[in-house]
Amino acid sequence: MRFLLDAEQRAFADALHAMLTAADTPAVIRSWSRGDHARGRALWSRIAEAGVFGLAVPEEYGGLGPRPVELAVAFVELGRHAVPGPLAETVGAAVLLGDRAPAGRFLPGLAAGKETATVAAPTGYALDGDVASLRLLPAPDGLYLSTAAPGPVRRSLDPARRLTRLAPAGELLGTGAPYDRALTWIRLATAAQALGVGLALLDRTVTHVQQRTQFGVPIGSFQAVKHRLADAKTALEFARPLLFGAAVSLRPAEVAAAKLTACEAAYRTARTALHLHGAIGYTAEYDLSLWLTKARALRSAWGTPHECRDLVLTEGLQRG
Amino acid sequence: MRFLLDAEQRAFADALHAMLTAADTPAVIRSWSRGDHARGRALWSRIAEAGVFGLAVPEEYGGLGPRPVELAVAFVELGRHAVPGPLAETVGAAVLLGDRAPAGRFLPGLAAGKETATVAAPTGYALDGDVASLRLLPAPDGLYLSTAAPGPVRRSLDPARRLTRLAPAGELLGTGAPYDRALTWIRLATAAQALGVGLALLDRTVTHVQQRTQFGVPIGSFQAVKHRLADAKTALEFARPLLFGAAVSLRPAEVAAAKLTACEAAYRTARTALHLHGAIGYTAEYDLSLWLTKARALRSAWGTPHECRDLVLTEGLQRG
Amino acid sequence: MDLTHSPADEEFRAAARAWLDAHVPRAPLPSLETEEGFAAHRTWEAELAADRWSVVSWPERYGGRDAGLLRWLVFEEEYWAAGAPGRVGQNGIALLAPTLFAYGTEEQRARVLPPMATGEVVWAQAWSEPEAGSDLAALASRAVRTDGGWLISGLKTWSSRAAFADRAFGLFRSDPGTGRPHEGLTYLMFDLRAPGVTVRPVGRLDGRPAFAELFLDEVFVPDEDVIGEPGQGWAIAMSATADERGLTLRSPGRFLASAARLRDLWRAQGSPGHARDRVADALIAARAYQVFAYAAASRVLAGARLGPESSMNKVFWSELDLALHETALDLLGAEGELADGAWSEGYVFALAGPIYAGTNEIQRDIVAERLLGLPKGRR
Amino acid sequence: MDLTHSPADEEFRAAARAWLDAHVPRAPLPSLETEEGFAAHRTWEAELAADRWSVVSWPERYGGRDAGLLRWLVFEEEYWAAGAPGRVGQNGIALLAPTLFAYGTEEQRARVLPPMATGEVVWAQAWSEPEAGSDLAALASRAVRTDGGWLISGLKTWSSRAAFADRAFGLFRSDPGTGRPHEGLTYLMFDLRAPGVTVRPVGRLDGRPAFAELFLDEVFVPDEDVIGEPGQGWAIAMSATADERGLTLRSPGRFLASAARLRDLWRAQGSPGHARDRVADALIAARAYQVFAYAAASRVLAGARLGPESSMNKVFWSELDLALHETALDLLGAEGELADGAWSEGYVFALAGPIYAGTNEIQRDIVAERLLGLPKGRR
Repeated sequence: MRFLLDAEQRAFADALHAMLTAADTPAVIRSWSRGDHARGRALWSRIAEAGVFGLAVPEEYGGLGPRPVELAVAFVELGRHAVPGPLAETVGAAVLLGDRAPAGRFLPGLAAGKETATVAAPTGYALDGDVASLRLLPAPDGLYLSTAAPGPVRRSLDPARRLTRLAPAGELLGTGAPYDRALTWIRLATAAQALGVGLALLDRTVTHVQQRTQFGVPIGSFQAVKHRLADAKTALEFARPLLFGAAVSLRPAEVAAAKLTACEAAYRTARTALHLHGAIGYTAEYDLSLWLTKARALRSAWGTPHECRDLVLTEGLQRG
Repeated sequence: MRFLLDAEQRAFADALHAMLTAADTPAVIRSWSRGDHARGRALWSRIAEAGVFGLAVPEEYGGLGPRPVELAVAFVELGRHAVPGPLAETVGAAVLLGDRAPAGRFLPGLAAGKETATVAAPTGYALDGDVASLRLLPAPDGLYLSTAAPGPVRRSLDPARRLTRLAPAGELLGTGAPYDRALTWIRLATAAQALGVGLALLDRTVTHVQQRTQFGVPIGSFQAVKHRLADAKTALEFARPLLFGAAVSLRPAEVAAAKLTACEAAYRTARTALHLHGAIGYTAEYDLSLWLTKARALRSAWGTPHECRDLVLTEGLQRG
Repeated sequence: MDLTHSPADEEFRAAARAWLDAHVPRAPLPSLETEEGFAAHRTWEAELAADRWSVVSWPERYGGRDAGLLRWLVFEEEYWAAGAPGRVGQNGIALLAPTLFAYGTEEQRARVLPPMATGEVVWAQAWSEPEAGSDLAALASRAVRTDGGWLISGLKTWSSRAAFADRAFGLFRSDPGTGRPHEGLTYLMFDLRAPGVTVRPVGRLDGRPAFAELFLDEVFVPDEDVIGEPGQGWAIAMSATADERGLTLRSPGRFLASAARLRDLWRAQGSPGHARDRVADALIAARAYQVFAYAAASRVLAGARLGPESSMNKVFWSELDLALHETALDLLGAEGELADGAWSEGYVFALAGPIYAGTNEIQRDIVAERLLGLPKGRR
Repeated sequence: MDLTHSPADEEFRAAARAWLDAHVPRAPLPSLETEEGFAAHRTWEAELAADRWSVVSWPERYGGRDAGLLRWLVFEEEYWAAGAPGRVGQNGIALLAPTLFAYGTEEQRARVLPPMATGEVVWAQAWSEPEAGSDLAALASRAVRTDGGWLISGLKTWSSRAAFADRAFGLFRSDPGTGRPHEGLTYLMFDLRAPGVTVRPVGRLDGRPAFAELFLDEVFVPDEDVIGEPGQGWAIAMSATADERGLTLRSPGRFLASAARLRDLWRAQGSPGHARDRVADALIAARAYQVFAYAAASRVLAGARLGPESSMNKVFWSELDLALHETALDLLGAEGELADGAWSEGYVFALAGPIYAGTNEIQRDIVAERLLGLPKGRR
C-alpha cells in the first residue's frame, strides 16, 4: 500500500503538461473543429512519441503496456489541455485489437501514432470518423474494420468533437473476444480526461476571480464565489483517488464509479466556471468554452451517469 | 381570477395567529409530548371555537364547510405555531364521516371541538391514538370505528407526534364510499401545516442571524448565510400559491404537488435553520427543535415525496 | 382565492389558440441566432402583427389588444403550448416598450412602437460594458452634448440580438462630474447602422452569434431619441416598469410547455425510473411558477408593487429552465451532446439564465437584504 | 500506485475480523446517549481493551498495538463492517490522546492513557462557550493561578458526552492581558466531579442528553493536569496533531458500513427506482472517501502534512453521512419518522455533522483561502 504517484509518474505528467502548454492547444482545437486536422495530427505524433498510446499496447507490439495508471496520468494532462481527437478511442482500439489475431498488423502503428483509431459507441456514433485511419465497429458477431467512408459529421456541443456513423460491415477482424475490457479502458481514459478538464476549469476560474473586480473588490473575495469554488475543488479532489484506484484494479464497477464521479465533478466545475466568468465565459471565442463544452460532452460519452450507477449497483465496489 | 386572499381570510389568519401566539404553544407542545394533554385539549377547544374544524364540516352538521381555502389558511397558522394533536386527521375524519350515514352522530362534535379524531394511515399507524376520542380505521370492506384500546405509543422524531396502531375491526360505520377524498383533504391540511412550519423556521432564523455575532459581526451579514436564507424564502414563497391553487381545485394531483413542495420547502428550511443556529438549534430544550422535528415528520406523513410525485405523473397538473 | 379565468378571458384564450393552430409553422424555424433564422423570425413577427397577436398587452393604437396582465399570461400559455417560434422582438417589447409607455413622449411612442410590433425594426439592448456587468452603475460610455442631440462613444458588450438587429437602447454617461455613479446617466435610443457604429458579432457557446460588441465612436443621437430627462437614465431604467418586468421577463407559459415536452420525451423513452423524480419536479415547478405569477398579477392588479419579489422570480425560473434542459439531455443519453438536437439550443440558452438580467447571486443578496431585512454585506 | 495491503496488514485485518466476529454483541447496545447505554458501552470498551483492540494505534505500553495509520484504517473498516458499537471513548482517544503524545509528559501519559484505553475514565471535550462557537478564539473562561495549580471558572457548552463522562479537557484564558485572543490560553484537564463543577445535561433533538453545559466555579486543577506550557494552549490545540486528526476524526470504515447497510435496505425493499441514484451515489462516495483516506495516509507516511486539505475531508464526510441517512429515512417512507428505528439515531447524529468540528462554512472558507489562494473575505 502506497497509494501515491511515484516520482517517475509525476515527472511524466509534468513533461506532458509542459509539452502541451507549449503546443497552444486552443489554436489546435479551433483548427480541428473547422475540419483542418494538420496541427492536430502533428500534436498527435508528439503525444505518441511521449509514449501515451504505447501505454495501452503490449511490449511485443512496440508498446510499454499495459500500464493503466500511467495512462490515467497521461489522460488527465490531455484533458487539462483539452486535446482534440479520438484519444480514448485509440486506446480502446489498441485493447480491442490486442486480443485478436491482427494485433501485429495494427498495434505498432497505434503505439507510434502513425494510426489514429476510432470505435463506434453503442449509439452508433464514432468520434472523428472522418479523420481516423482505423474505424472499428464492434458488432454482435465480431469486430469489423469499417472500410467505406463514414456518414456526414454531426456536431457536438463540444466543437472539437465531430461525430459520424460508421458504414456497417467491412473487414471482419475477429470474432468472439469480448468488448468489455476495451470499454473499461476507454472509460478509464475518459474519466481521466474529464478530471483534467475539471482541473483546468478550476484553475482558470480561480485566476479569473482574483483578477475580475466588481463593486470595487475582486469577485473572489465574495463568500458565495469562494464556496462554489471550494465545492468544485473538493469534488475534483475526491474524484482523483477514485480514478487511480480504478486504474489499479481495472474492475468495471470501479472504473464506472470513477467515470461518473470525475465527469460529474468536471461538469459541476464547468457550471461554476461559466457562472463565475459571467457572459465572457459564454462566448465561443473565449478559450474557456473549449473546456466547458468538453465537460458536458464527456459526461455522456462512453457511459451515461445512469449506466455507470447501474454497474456499481449490480457489481458492487471493493470494500478494502 | 383574483388569486389573492381576501380581507376576511387575512383577518381570520391574523386572529388565529394572535390567539396562538398568546397560547404559548411551546409549553403546550412539551406537555403534550409527555402525555399530559390538558393544555392541548384546552387549546383544541379554542381552535374549534375559532371555527377551524367546522371548515371541513357541512353547515347541516354544525359546520361552515366545505371551505378548503379557509382551511388551508387556518392550517398555515397551526403549523406556524406547531400546534400538537391530530389536526389534519380530525379534518380527515370529518370528510370520511361526512359521506356516510353516521355523519349526524359525529360531525357536530368534531366541528365543536368536543371530539378529537384520528385516522389510521396506510402504514397502520394513527397519530395520537391514545388521546383521540374517535379512532377511524379505513379497511378494504369499509370504515371502522376502532373501539378497543390502541397499541402502545411509539415516538416520532417529532416529540409531539405520538403514533399508535389501532385495534382492528370495531364498529363498521359504512361501506363503499371512497377514502380518496378524505386523503386529499388530509394532505391539503398537512401541506398547509408544513408551509406554516417552514415560515416559522425562517422567521426565527432570520431573527437569530441578526442577533448572533461571530468574528465581530452579525452572522446574517455573511453572504453564505444570506443566500441560504434567500433560498429558503424563495422555496416557501413558491410553495404558497401551489397550496392555495390546490385548495381551490382540490384535484388530488394538485394537492400532492402542493404537499410535496410545501414539505420539501419546510424541510430545506429546517436544515438551514438548524445549520445557522448551530449547536443550540440541535437541543431539545430550545424551542426551535419543536418546528425542526415537525418539518421532518410531516415530510413523510400522509404521502411520501415518492407517492406525491407518482400522482403528479399519472394524473398530471392543470395547465391553465 | 379564485384561479378561474373570466368567460371573456377564456374567449380570448380560445381565439388565440385558434389563430395559433392555424398559423404556427409546422416545422421549427431555423435558429433565431443565425442570419437566416433571424429573417424567418422577423417574418413570423409580421404574421403575428397582421392579426394583432404580436403585442397583445399594448394599446390598440400601437398594434395591440389592450390585454391586461392576466390575458397576457393566458396568451403566453397558448403561444408556447402551440410550439410557436421564439420572439425576435422580445428585447424591444419587454424592455424598451414599457419604458416608452412610462417615460416616452407621445411622438416617440407613435414613431417607435408600430414598427417594433411588426418586426420591421428589431431592437437590441445595450446595457453592459466590460467593467460594468453586475455592477451596472460603473458604466463608462459617454454622451457628449452637441447641436440638436448627443454624440455617444464607448464600448457596449453582450448586446443580445445586436448581430442582426436594427436599433438599440441603453444608458450613457452624459455628466461625468457628479461623482455619484448612479447620476448623470442618460437613456438613449440609437441606430445600429448609423455612422460611427461598429457591430462585432460574438458567438455564444454553440458558436451562434447571439450577441455582439458595439463600438461607438461619436455616434450622433438626436434629442428626439432621448427618453425622459437627460441625466435621469438610471431612475428611468430602474423605475416602476421594472416591477412588472420581473413578472413578464419570462412567462410561465414557456416553462409549462417545456415541462410538458420533457414529460413526453420521458414517456417516449418508456418512463425510465432514474429520471422520474426530476420529470415530476419539473412539472411541479412549472406549475408553481405559473400560480406564483397569477398571484403576483393579482397583487399588481390590486394596486400592489412587486419590487424585490421579482428577484425570487428570476432565481426560480433560471434554475428551473436549466434543470429542465439538463434532465432532457440526460434522457437523451449519449446523444445528448449533439448540437443540433431539439433540446440543445434550449440548453445553451438556459445556461445563460443564471448569469444575465442580474446574476442569481445579486438576486439572492436582494432577497436577503430587502425581503428578509438582513444586513447589507460588503458588496 | 498501490492499493494492496501488505500480507502483515492483511493478517492484522484477519485477526481483527476474527476477534470482532467472536465478540461483537449480537443485539445492538442501548443508545450511547442514555445512562444505561453509556454504561453498556463502557463495558464494551473494557472488552475491547482486554484484548488490545480499543486503541490499536497507541504504543503497546499504554494498551495499544503500535498500529500505523494504514492498520488503523484497516481496523476501522473491520470494526464498522462487523456492526460493532459506537465508541464511548472517542473524544479522549481521538482528541486528547494525540495531544498527550505530542505535548504531554511521560507522567501524564502513564497516568491518563491506560484508564482511557479501558473505558474506566471516559473523557468529554470542553471547547465551546456561548460566545465562542465557530469563533473559538473568543473564549472567556478563566484559569487563575493558585498554589500548586489553577482555579478555573466559566461556562462551557456543547460538551459532548459530558452528561455521563468522568473527566474533561479544554482551553482556558490564563492571561487575559495579552490583548490578542489566541494568546494566553492554557490547555487543562479537569475532573467533572471536582468541587465547583456543575454538569447540566442537555438533550439533543431526540431528547437524549448527548452533551452538557459545564458551570465551573473556581475548580482546582493541579499543575500536573496542565498540558504543555501555560499560555500556549492555542498552539497546542491547533498543532501538528490536528493534521492527522483531519484524517482520523471520522474513519472511512463507518461510511462504507453505512452505505452497505443502505444498499441492503434498498434491496430488501425491492430496489425501488426512485432511490436508485442516491443509493449508488452513497456507495460511490463512501468508496471515494476511503481511497481519499488511503491517498492521504500514504502522503502522511511519506512525510507530507495534510493541513487545510482536512477541510475538504470534513465537508465531504458530513454531507455524505447526512445524505446517506436521509436516503435511508426516505426508503422507510412514512415509518421514517419513528424515533426508535435503526436509522433514526444515526440520522440525528448526522444532522450535527455540518455544524460541529468547525462548521462547513468555515471549512469552505479555508479551502478557498488556503488551498485555492482566494482573498480573505470579511470574516
